[in-house]
Amino acid sequence: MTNSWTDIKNTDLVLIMGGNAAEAHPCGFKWVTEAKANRGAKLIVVDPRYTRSASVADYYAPIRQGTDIAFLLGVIAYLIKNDKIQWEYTRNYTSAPLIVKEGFGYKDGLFTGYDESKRDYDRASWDYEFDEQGFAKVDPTLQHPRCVWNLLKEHVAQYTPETVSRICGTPKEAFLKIAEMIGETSAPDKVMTSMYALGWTQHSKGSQNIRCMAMLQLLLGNMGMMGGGMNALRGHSNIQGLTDLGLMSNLLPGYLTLATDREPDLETYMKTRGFKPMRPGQTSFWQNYKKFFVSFQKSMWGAAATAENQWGYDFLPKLDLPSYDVLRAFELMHQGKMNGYFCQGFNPLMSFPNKNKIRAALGKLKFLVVMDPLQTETARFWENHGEFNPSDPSKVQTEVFELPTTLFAEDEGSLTNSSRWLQWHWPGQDKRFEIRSDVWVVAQIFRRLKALYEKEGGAYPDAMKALTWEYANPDEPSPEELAREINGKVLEDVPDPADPSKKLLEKGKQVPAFAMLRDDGTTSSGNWIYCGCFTDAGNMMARRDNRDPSGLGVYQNWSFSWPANRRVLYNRASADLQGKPWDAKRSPIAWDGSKWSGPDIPDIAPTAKPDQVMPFIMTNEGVGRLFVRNMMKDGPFPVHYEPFESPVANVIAPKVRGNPAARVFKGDMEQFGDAKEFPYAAVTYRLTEHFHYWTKHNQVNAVMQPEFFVEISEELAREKGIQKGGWVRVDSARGFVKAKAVVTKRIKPMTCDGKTVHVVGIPIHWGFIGATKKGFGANSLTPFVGDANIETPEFKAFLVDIRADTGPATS
Amino acid sequence: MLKEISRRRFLGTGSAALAGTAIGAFGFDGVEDALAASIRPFKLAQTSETRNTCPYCSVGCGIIMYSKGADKAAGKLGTISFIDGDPDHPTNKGTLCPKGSGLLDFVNAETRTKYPMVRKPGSDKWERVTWDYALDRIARLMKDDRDANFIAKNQDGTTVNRWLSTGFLAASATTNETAWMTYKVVRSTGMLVFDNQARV
Amino acid sequence: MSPSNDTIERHAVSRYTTGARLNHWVTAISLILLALSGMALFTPSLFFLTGLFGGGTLTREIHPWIGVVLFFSFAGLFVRFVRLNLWNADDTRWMRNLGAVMRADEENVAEVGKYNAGQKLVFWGMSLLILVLITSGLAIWDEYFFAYTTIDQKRFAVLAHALAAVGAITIWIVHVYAAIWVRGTVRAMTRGTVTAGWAYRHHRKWLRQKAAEPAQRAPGA
Amino acid sequence: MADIALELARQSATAGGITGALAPKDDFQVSKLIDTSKCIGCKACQVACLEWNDLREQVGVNTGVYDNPHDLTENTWTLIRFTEWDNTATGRLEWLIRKDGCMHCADPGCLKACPSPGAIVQYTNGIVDFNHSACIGCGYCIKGCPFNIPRISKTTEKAYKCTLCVDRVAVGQGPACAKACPTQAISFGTKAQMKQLAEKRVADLKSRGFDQAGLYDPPGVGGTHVMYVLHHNDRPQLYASLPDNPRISPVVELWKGAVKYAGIALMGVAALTGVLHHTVMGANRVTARDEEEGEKIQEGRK
Repeated sequence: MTNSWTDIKNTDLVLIMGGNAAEAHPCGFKWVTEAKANRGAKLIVVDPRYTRSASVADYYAPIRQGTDIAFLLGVIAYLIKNDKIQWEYTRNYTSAPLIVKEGFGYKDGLFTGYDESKRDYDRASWDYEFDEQGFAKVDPTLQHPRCVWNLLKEHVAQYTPETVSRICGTPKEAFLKIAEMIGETSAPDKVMTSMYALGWTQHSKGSQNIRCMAMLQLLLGNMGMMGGGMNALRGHSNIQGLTDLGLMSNLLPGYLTLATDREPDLETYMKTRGFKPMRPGQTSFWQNYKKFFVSFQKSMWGAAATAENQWGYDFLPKLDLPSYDVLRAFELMHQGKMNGYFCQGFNPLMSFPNKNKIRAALGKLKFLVVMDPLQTETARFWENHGEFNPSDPSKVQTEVFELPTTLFAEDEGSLTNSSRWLQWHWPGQDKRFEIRSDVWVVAQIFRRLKALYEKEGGAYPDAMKALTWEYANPDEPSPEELAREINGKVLEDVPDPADPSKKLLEKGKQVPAFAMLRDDGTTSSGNWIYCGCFTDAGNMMARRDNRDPSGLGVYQNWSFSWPANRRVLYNRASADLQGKPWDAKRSPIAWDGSKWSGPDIPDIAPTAKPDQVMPFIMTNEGVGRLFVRNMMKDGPFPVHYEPFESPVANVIAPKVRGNPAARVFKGDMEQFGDAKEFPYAAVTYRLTEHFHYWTKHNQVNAVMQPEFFVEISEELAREKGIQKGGWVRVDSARGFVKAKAVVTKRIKPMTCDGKTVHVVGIPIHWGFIGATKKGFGANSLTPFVGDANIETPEFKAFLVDIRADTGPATS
Repeated sequence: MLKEISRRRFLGTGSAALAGTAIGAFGFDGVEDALAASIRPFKLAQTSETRNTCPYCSVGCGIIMYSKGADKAAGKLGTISFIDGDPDHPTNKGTLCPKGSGLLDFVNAETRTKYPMVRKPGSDKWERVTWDYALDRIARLMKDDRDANFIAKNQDGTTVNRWLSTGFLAASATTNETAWMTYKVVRSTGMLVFDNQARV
Repeated sequence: MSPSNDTIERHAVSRYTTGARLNHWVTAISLILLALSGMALFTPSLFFLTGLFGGGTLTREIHPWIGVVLFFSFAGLFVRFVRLNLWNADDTRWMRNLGAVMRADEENVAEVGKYNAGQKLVFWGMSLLILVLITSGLAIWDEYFFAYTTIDQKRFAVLAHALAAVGAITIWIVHVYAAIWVRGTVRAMTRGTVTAGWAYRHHRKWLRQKAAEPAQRAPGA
Repeated sequence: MADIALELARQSATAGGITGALAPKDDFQVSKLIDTSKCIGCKACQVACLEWNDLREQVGVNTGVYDNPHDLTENTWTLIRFTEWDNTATGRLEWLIRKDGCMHCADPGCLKACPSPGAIVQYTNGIVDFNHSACIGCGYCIKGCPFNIPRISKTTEKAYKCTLCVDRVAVGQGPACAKACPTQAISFGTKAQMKQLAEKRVADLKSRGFDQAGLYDPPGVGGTHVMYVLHHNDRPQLYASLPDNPRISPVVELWKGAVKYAGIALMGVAALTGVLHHTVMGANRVTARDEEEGEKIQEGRK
């Protein structure tokens, strides 16, 4: 989230699209109801299903899953046509005036540079025109035919209300009504917030869904505003934290990236990570990259990371492929190329697409280690549960370990919520049975592995030996020790350049803020964006001062919000070129003539002059990007692509199937179904009564939603002779499920490109272990393909067939 | 660390402070004793309170866990008897959704793991093992695989120091501190097949 | 000169067999228990009566079972006596002279058979009300039959049950009072016989019929 | 909600019937306000109720709807009921969601119907509660209730329903469901406060086009201590059959009123008539002549 949960109360309009906040985040959704009750804010919900969010919305419109980009580009086209643009913001704070170089083009759904055999683009033409000093050229009048503004205008022109309706199945009047409501927030003192979640990410073009909305928010001047922003409602309690800490194949903590094979040394590595400003006088904050990288390396390897060995550059592995994400992991496993796998609090058998493939893949491992407080299906993939899990244990040669770990109630530490708040918690109960903390288990595995290497020698033990391990109890480091390490400390005295008799930084102290991090090895920090969370003033994450003097939901002294305890990202954009707030009543910061101040921490240098330094300091341009140069694999502008499994052909580019730049593994392409065999558009989702595959273990939650079901319209039920509460069988090209039928008015057939499209809703949550009735798992059906940029599986749009059934065979 | 918080939220204004079971102080005039006894004594009396965060979604609601039998001096935290929302928390203001409201059932789920278990190749059952056995065996399996498949240099001779045949899926609800510990260990072995639950 | 007791006993007329008497007393006891337990649940001022049954819960549990006993027991009486309780012209005449009957001046009232119109009314009244009671009782016997009726039906049932119970108890009062007032009646249900004089005075036609029966014998003779 | 003391207003089946009255002003009565326009049907209230009251419900099945369990039970004291309604006037679908449970009537039908002294009590603050040590499990409360709320347990054979968390209110806290409710669709305070809050909510709903929005505080039962804000207050029936104009059934009123008094009177009169009759007339005795005449007939002499 660019903003925070409590900030939603400041909004004028909430757009819930690509998510279902009322069901998935009820206590966060509270702030929507607050905005409605106290500010008279309006709520719009756009979703294939009339959800519980829709039940309290002022306006609901249906949309066929996987067509959000068409809808949003249609809204952008509407805003341009009807002059509903926050002009001062767009001209100055976005890349609208930047000029794109000649040779860039777009035709029939493809940008220049596409190579069909590689399913990839050569992105060289997606760039600006630069002047002699290396700065991008601009046309402040927005007249240049190749300025971003005009390219955008041209790009969105084909998404007329009629075309939107034809693609999305949203009635034209409904689309126009929503576009009009959204357009009202182009007034400088009106804001809209976007609340989305996996309804936008779990598509083969998920990143572009979100990008499209971000562009829309920029044009409306809603980024950086209180009550505005792009609010990604993260799914799990600390998935923000695990991502911040870089627990992904290609990341280092704080969104630094791992080196690739093409970067044999630090110098080469830094070449692509210099981030020089592309406009004069702009911040381009990533210029500090090396400080964060070196400080990270010092945290990892301590004294072993020296200037001579490029700060331990080779201790880290290098990537030969863009990523080893979960889809690739299970593809490799399925090919028999992996031997061992660890699942820490994670249940891939139920969570990843194409359950049959996942089960087969796990069966090819030599060993599987599951660390979990609950008995997961993954740990039991080899068990036979009849139709629910048709394994033959005698044929599965995997050695499986199930290690009991603590859960929240027995555990201490911090979790980072969607608002980017790091909140500390304490245990309330002793560990029972032989349950151990994850820290203990991981430390034990490491220490035993390291001991084996010390005893026997073996492949490259150097990094393991160099790894810092300065804990009072090396067998179980304490949460506080680890938190201090994440924050970072001063390793050597640093004299004050202004007065060498004074020390700028004193050895042994905690680093107070990431601005103090250095690239000369004198500071360490496990994660630069968390720097400031545990300083010499104490554990900032444990702060519990809930006063809010501004009344704007800032809560400055509650826990610690990364970065730098900032609550609203890009908050500099909430004021105009003179530094005057667009809306004085909802102002996070303002320019007082010499510096920025206000209830929030400025997201800019405190003395950066408002008419000179533009607000989006993390970009090289200093402004919000309406056009991306080469950071997106599938295009500098979003394009409507159908899901890989779609009931209709792509109206704007009939020859393109799915996202042309999305990675598809061999064998998975053949497992895509077509609309002839599988005529119905399916979508998976959460229900408010359950959390993922966890609460099915809880008796009380099992009572609230006891049994796996699918939802269909009354029309489809009639057509297929399906009874409310009766059994149905749902088939996809990859598998089948049997479920109870919820027949509802809340799903209605849509008309897309002249064709009736029926939606089949398939909630997740049920498995073959726990307190609920046994269920199949929605991932029995879903396709094994991910987003082109970050490989999030396409769970939200695929094809199925459905028919009445007699229920699961009892085994 | 046990956080004991005063019960300042117990009462509305104008009421006397309450400690332990003090139902009698609450104006039961005119109610026969038997009837007063029929109202259940306030069940959170005599519990200790600990602040925590709901482990489910990313709203990060504050919760209070009420434990019985805590003994600070003996280092005992006791057993949690009730969990509800933390009224001091700015986001949830004491409220909790149906998942958060049922957290006690999560803590006490029948299907929680309790002991280290192993399932041997081809077997159709779990066997309970000691932690030492499990951890040593895992370390051995890791080392054998790593020694056999570790790639120190790629075909071009570039040092790459990667290990691709074993992978690690990190959690979505463990603490940042656990995540950091995990990060350090996983990366130091050269593992690249490393991901978390951000996408599902 | 009055007849000696011996003489009277020698001339006692058999009115009820042992079976009939047992049947009657089972019914009577059930009815009394039902009245007591029912009244306890009917009006708070009599709730103390639940003490007789071991408390409110037991009262609530026992009451319907006694009702079942009463129903079958009364059904026995009904089968036994239904023919004798059919209405006839004598009854109409008897009813017309009800005033005289109440003044104990039965000489001028037409002779009646085994049952007079009043007794027949008690019989039919009880039959009808017990039918109402058992039906409505089942409808509100929630322990076993909750699912078979709607709440609205239960509300009518509980009202009907109360009304029928009031009726039944009133009839029972009349029945008991009549038995007490008309001396010599109670022994019909204790010993099974009445004196010839009682029969002569109250059920002369019945006495004549008995006399005419060939196998008539005085009990104990 | 200061100074809301728990004092008894009424007890069921107590000699003299009603012994007291509710606190005179709304300021001294508590109330729960359920705003259906804010409710998202998440069932947090159901879970919070089960957890606070240490209740355990059985895991059921799906019957084609979201309502789970399918009805109130002795353990489920509150239940979210869903209604899908095509609003023909606007042409839009509405998903009406109502939290069902005891309404805590000012004139409680259950209390009126209950035969066991003190098994049902009403406090002056308006809370109607069941006292299980006195409950005999007769189910009369079910017949008395205009909202179909109480349920008898098969195991304990006693009646159960929402207590308005009287144990929490007794220590100055609101009910568990109101505490949990994520969107604060459930509020708790004095009845006066809740009416005020409702007014604000109704105004907001009217501004959003719900002309018939209003407060459901049915006068037929003297008002309730659980009130609803409804978008369609003109049609409460839409909300999973919420009664349009609830009142204690006239049948129950008759049963617990006229019939009770008239019945006792009738039985009394009958008994008294007997006594009087006997006093005036004396016993109806068989005379010696009767015996002689009888014997004569017996012996065939006549």
